[in-house]
Amino acid sequence: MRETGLIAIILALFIVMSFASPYFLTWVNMRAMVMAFAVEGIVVVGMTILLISGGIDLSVGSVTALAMVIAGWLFLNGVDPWVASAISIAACTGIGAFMGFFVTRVGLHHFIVSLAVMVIARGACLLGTGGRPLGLYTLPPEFKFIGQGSIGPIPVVILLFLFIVIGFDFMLRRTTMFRKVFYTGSNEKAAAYSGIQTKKVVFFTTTLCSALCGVAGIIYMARFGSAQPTFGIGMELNVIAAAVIGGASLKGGSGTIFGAILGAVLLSVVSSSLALLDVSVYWQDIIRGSILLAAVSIDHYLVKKRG
Amino acid sequence: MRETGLIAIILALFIVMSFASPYFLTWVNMRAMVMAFAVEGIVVVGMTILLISGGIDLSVGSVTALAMVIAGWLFLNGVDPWVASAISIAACTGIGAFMGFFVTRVGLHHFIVSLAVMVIARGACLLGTGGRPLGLYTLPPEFKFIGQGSIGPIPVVILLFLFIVIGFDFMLRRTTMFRKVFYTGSNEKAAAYSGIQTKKVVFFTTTLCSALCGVAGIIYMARFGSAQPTFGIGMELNVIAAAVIGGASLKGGSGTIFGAILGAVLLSVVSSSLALLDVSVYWQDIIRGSILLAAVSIDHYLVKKRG
Amino acid sequence: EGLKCEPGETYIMNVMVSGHPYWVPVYQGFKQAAEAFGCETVFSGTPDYDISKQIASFEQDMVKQPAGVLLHPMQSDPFIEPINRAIESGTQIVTFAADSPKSNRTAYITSDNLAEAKFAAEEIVKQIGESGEYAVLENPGQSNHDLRVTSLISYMEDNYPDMKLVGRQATNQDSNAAYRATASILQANPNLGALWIPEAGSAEGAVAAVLEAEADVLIMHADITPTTLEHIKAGNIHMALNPNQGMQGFMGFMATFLAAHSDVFDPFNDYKVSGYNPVQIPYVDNGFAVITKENADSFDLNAYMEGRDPS
Amino acid sequence: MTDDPILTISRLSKSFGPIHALREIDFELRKGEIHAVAGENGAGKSTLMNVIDGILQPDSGEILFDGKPVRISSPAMAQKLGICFVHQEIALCPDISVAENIFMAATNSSRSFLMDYAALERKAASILSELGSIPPAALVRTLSISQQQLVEIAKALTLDCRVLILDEPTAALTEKEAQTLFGIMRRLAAKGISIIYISHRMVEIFDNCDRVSVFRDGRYITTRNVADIQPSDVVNAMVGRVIDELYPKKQAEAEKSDDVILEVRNLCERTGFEDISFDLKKGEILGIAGLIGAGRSEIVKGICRLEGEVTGDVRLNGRPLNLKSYKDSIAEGVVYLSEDRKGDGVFLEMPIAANISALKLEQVANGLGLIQRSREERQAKELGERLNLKCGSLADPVSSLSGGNQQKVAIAKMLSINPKLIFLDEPTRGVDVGAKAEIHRILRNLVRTGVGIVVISSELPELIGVCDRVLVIREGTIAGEVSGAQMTEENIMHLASFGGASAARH
Ligand SMILES: Nc1ncnc2c1ncn2[C@@H]1O[C@H](COP(=O)(O)OP(=O)(O)OP(=O)(O)O)[C@@H](O)[C@H]1O
Ligand SMILES: Nc1ncnc2c1ncn2[C@@H]1O[C@H](COP(=O)(O)OP(=O)(O)OP(=O)(O)O)[C@@H](O)[C@H]1O
Ligand SMILES: [Mg+2]
Ligand SMILES: [Mg+2]
Repeated sequence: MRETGLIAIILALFIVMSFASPYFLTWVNMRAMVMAFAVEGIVVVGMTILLISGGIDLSVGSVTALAMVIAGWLFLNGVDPWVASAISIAACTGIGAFMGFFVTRVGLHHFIVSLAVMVIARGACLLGTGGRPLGLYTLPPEFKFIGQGSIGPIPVVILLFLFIVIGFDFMLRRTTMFRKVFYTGSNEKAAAYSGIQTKKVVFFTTTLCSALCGVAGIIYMARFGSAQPTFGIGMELNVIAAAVIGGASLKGGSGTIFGAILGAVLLSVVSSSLALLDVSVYWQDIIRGSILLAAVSIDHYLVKKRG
Repeated sequence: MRETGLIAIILALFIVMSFASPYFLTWVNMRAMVMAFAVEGIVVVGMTILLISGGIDLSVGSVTALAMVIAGWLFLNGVDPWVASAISIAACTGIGAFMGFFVTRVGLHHFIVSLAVMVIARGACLLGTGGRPLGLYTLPPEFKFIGQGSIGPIPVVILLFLFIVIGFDFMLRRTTMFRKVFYTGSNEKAAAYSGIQTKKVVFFTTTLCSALCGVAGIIYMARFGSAQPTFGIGMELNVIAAAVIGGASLKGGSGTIFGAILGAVLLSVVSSSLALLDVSVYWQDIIRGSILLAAVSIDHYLVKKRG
Repeated sequence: EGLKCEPGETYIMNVMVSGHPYWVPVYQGFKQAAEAFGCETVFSGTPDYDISKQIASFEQDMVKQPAGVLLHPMQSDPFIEPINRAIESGTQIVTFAADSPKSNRTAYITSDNLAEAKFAAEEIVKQIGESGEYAVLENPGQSNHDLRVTSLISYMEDNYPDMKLVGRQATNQDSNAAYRATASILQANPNLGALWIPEAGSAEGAVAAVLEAEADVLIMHADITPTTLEHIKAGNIHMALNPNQGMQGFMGFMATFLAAHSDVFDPFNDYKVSGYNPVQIPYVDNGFAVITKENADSFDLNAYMEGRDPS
Repeated sequence: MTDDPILTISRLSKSFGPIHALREIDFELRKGEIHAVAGENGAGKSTLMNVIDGILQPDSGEILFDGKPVRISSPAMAQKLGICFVHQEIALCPDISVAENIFMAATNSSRSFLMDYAALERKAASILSELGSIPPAALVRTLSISQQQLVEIAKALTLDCRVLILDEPTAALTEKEAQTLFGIMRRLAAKGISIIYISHRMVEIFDNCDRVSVFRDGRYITTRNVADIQPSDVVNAMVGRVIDELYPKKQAEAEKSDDVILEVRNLCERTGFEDISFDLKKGEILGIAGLIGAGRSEIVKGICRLEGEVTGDVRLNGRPLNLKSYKDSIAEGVVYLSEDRKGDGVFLEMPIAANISALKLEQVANGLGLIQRSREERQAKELGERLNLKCGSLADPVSSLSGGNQQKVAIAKMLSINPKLIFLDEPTRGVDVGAKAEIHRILRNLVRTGVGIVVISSELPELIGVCDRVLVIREGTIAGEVSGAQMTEENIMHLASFGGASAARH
């Protein structure tokens, strides 16, 4: 399995950390660590699929924020929160379709289209809120439940995350529909020659990624009970990094959701560990970056060695 | 020429703006507009060359900040500012070589290596300054001259910028050394099969990009008389966008410095114009993103039409 | 016995963007107060501008069961539940510089951004007269910066209707963006009299643009950096308003410490039956300093930190 | 075979900017026939096929399929009509398994939701077993070019097609695989499937096809029954003039020399080959033959230090050749023409002139290291003319050239540095008859001036026609050597398949 190296590295980190800090292997700490990346993990799923198809999306942070802002604004203006959420996810899907149009019809590169949309969506967040966070503590408890509730000991957020991750991982590995995503990303021309409508595929993955940002935004809103226009700045790099650490290629054609989530876990464990060990902030970034580089190098070495 | 469309779009913006605001076409405004992107333009040069060779660098913002911090710190510790600057540029070159090593020897992707270095360099900035900006007003006037002085009516910054841009544009078009950068980016395997040591080429372009960040950092330091550890956050997207708008391909093998600088001009003119027209901040991002998208689409259309 | 820490009794200060220099003097105040009571301190939080990460770091702080946390919540509502959970498990929470009013935190220490804005407005009017043009740079989305700008504008509208707001640009603490925006504002408004900037990063770029254009514009800004300090000394910046960070940390510790030692206090109210902490301090203003040419030398953070441990 | 046409094309035109790739073409394909299409490089053959497959849209003209006018807007649509296309340029997904590649179109049109990998691999294995041995689970990235070519063919065979287009499918295949393919073609034709077969090899056309259509400069020239004509008639129609001899005169007895240009001893590579020893003498063209995957390319790349970790002694003109990298090899004047022109032979998106100058930029630069555009263009122009390169402007990207012309660019690049020793791996892959003769003549002339030439080719007639001596490689070792009258297809095939021992028994 491509991911064995990554799993080994994460396990090694866990072992080191459980010696370094008595708090590390506690239930609370584990839950905090998973909660810290679970919602972003949903965006990682969308990004991974998009990367496999040969695209990239820099707008994920802004679009996630916009999802919160749209749903929050609608709710404050009297719309039922579930309806508001549905409208918001639909709007994000529309943004994805908008990007998909520019990529597949106009023929621009994903990078530049999503960069423009990143700026536009951030502007829309500011416009919708006047730059101030929307307080949504009046959200009904059954809605907040999706972000704050637990079923048994497991937070709903984590269940949603697992549901989406496992579902898409399965589909990506096994369904004919998602295999076309691989074909398109691996060699668009070859895919087109086999009758695959590659533009439709790219349009679909672009739209799906934004739609999943919408879902993530709604969960964030339920979790935080607010909508922050500045949410998710810089999220794109984190999300892409997770996918790439997990083996996705920026050239398209390869990647797995399982790997990408492991990438997200790795990044999150490192951040959490540094915080837990009270490492000086002035050293944190240096250590974080170095561990990232080391982990990727080791993983690369292991993958290459296995052939 | 590939750049004709872009020039036309910029000219159109100029014409519209000179009607919209009587202040637009003044010497002072033009100078301010050029000053606003001149130093970043030096980084754009490095990024364009790196993109042509098939690489990318997310660390440019941090490395530029680190250049300021290293030189500033040395200066505050009694080192002659010129010597401090030389050491700082050498250090940035070293960082580039470090990245080049991981890319060419370890075999990692530019994206992930430069992302890690972006984090590490930012951490180094924090460590070197304790997170506090360094005040460097005691820099000797002959040093500040490179950032604040003028020769005749032309600021030194602009002269330096033009010197670097024209120099590298010429070299990229004409020298055998830089031609190999195109070969490598166009088809690395074919380049290797032409006896080009592609790893050396990529190592060189990676190093050059960081070295130019070093130069830019020193000029910024002389210009602002301070070294800010948080300088240049998000700069990478701007810089890559400029290169891509100017026709550089993220797949490598194509791009021109002239085009990339036009891309930077376009982004800068749009920002300046929105400020000059006092457009509401809540609308600015939306307008800026939309103009970017429109400009790239029009340019793409014109290039395609010409064949 | 009395108001003294047990050995190992720890207080944590948790912030977002923990590398930001703003926290440095705050933490010094926090630490100095703690030392006076024999308490231990930890500086914690996330280096990122990311609420999920800050919540995770806050929850990780709780694993260590500190006596109290002085918290700068990146957003108010998302912290309600974590704060309440922390208090239930015996850790006292006080907020500073940003609040979570609907939570059960016992105190809130902050600068009065309205007071800063009002002071700045009065100073501008004093310097350039009751009718003139002024502009602002801003940083939409960051609440304290936002407040400094919007309340200055509405104060002007209410009290000095002849003051005309001619430029309003978002520069997001980026000196190069501020340079560009200021240059354009100066172009479009040759009669510009004053410029109000809610933070120091943008001020650095704005001064460069004003100096280059050789314009006669009064610059005022909030917060301070070594470079703007030098510009104040050189007369390029009229003055800066700097929140009293030391007091913020000092009072922040006091409020947290007192909440954790509330057993010394038996007030005349219902706290015993209702179960809340008796040491409730709804709002503390830590005040601000006005930095001018005359007193500038006292505001060199690097000089202040000489020989002190930042963490 | 009947006389009913399945596909009729009339007055069809297609231009790329100023280049008229097709001008008022007429073409008719009958049910169950194998119809060859011949023409020089750049005649418009691939363009016409791309139009039939819906990859390109014609500027004007009409296509009748089964008697009904159709507009084929995409490969998907072509598939629905039952048109299958094996492309001249290999287009496979490198990161995907062989089995998935083969069934990509089936997966696309499949109505089932889930993939059935086991069934895919099973079916792929059964198709591949007919063509050659390729593991269905392997990633395409790990295959050699010839193996990829087989996968490309397998892909088309899985489809339920009525018209099968094969655009130079045998260019990278050896005799054995080619014969298998012809067998399959005839079987399909007997079932009523119509086949368009494009090739520059006259023998193949005359052995296997029913009719042949000839194109020249984007124009339709003629269609004839193969039975009624001679190969030379086709060539004449293609070129518009008579080509007197396909292969130049071989080395004369008087030209034989004992001077050794290249001496290879005990060359080994851990995974690829072992104990390779041979000499290349002055004045001779040495051929290397073998089956697919025998290791011919690997040996030669090993000598040039392009790939692999090679041990053993190599001497050039008596001096030991201690190369560290291919760069050194070029500096010594030893160059390699790759069999994979798209993958590592040319820079597709760069100008033709810049491609040709890539091996030694110093030749077109002045003392300061500045490239002189005029010199670069002149070099490209001279070599282009020598090789009969058909192109618009030398500043156009190589991707705008026809396959054969791209190959000429790759050859021009090799010749640009006046090398001492050239290894050519499938040098005339996709090159038309006229140009091929020209290339052979150039090789012979180079040999006369003392340049060493080693040719790897899967086309046995070419090896036999051009070389003075042929080494046969089998599973990474030298199975034998033939020269003079011994150089027959049978002998070479036998050595390649069974090795030296059984050949001796022969
Ligand atoms: N994408 C393109 N852009 C510009 N010109 C093209 C393009 N594709 C083909 N051409 C031109 O069209 C003409 C016909 O090319 P085509 O590929 O059909 O030739 P061909 O007969 O298949 O040749 P070959 O035997 O070399 O494969 C050539 O002159 C070629 O340069
Ligand atoms: N990139 C690669 N990765 C893995 N195996 C390879 C690669 N390239 C070639 N091979 C394998 O190496 C063996 C020798 O290949 P080589 O290309 O030298 O053979 P060849 O005799 O030139 O045959 P042909 O080129 O006709 O396939 C083959 O089995 C091939 O599958
Ligand atoms: Mg062709
Ligand atoms: Mg071969």
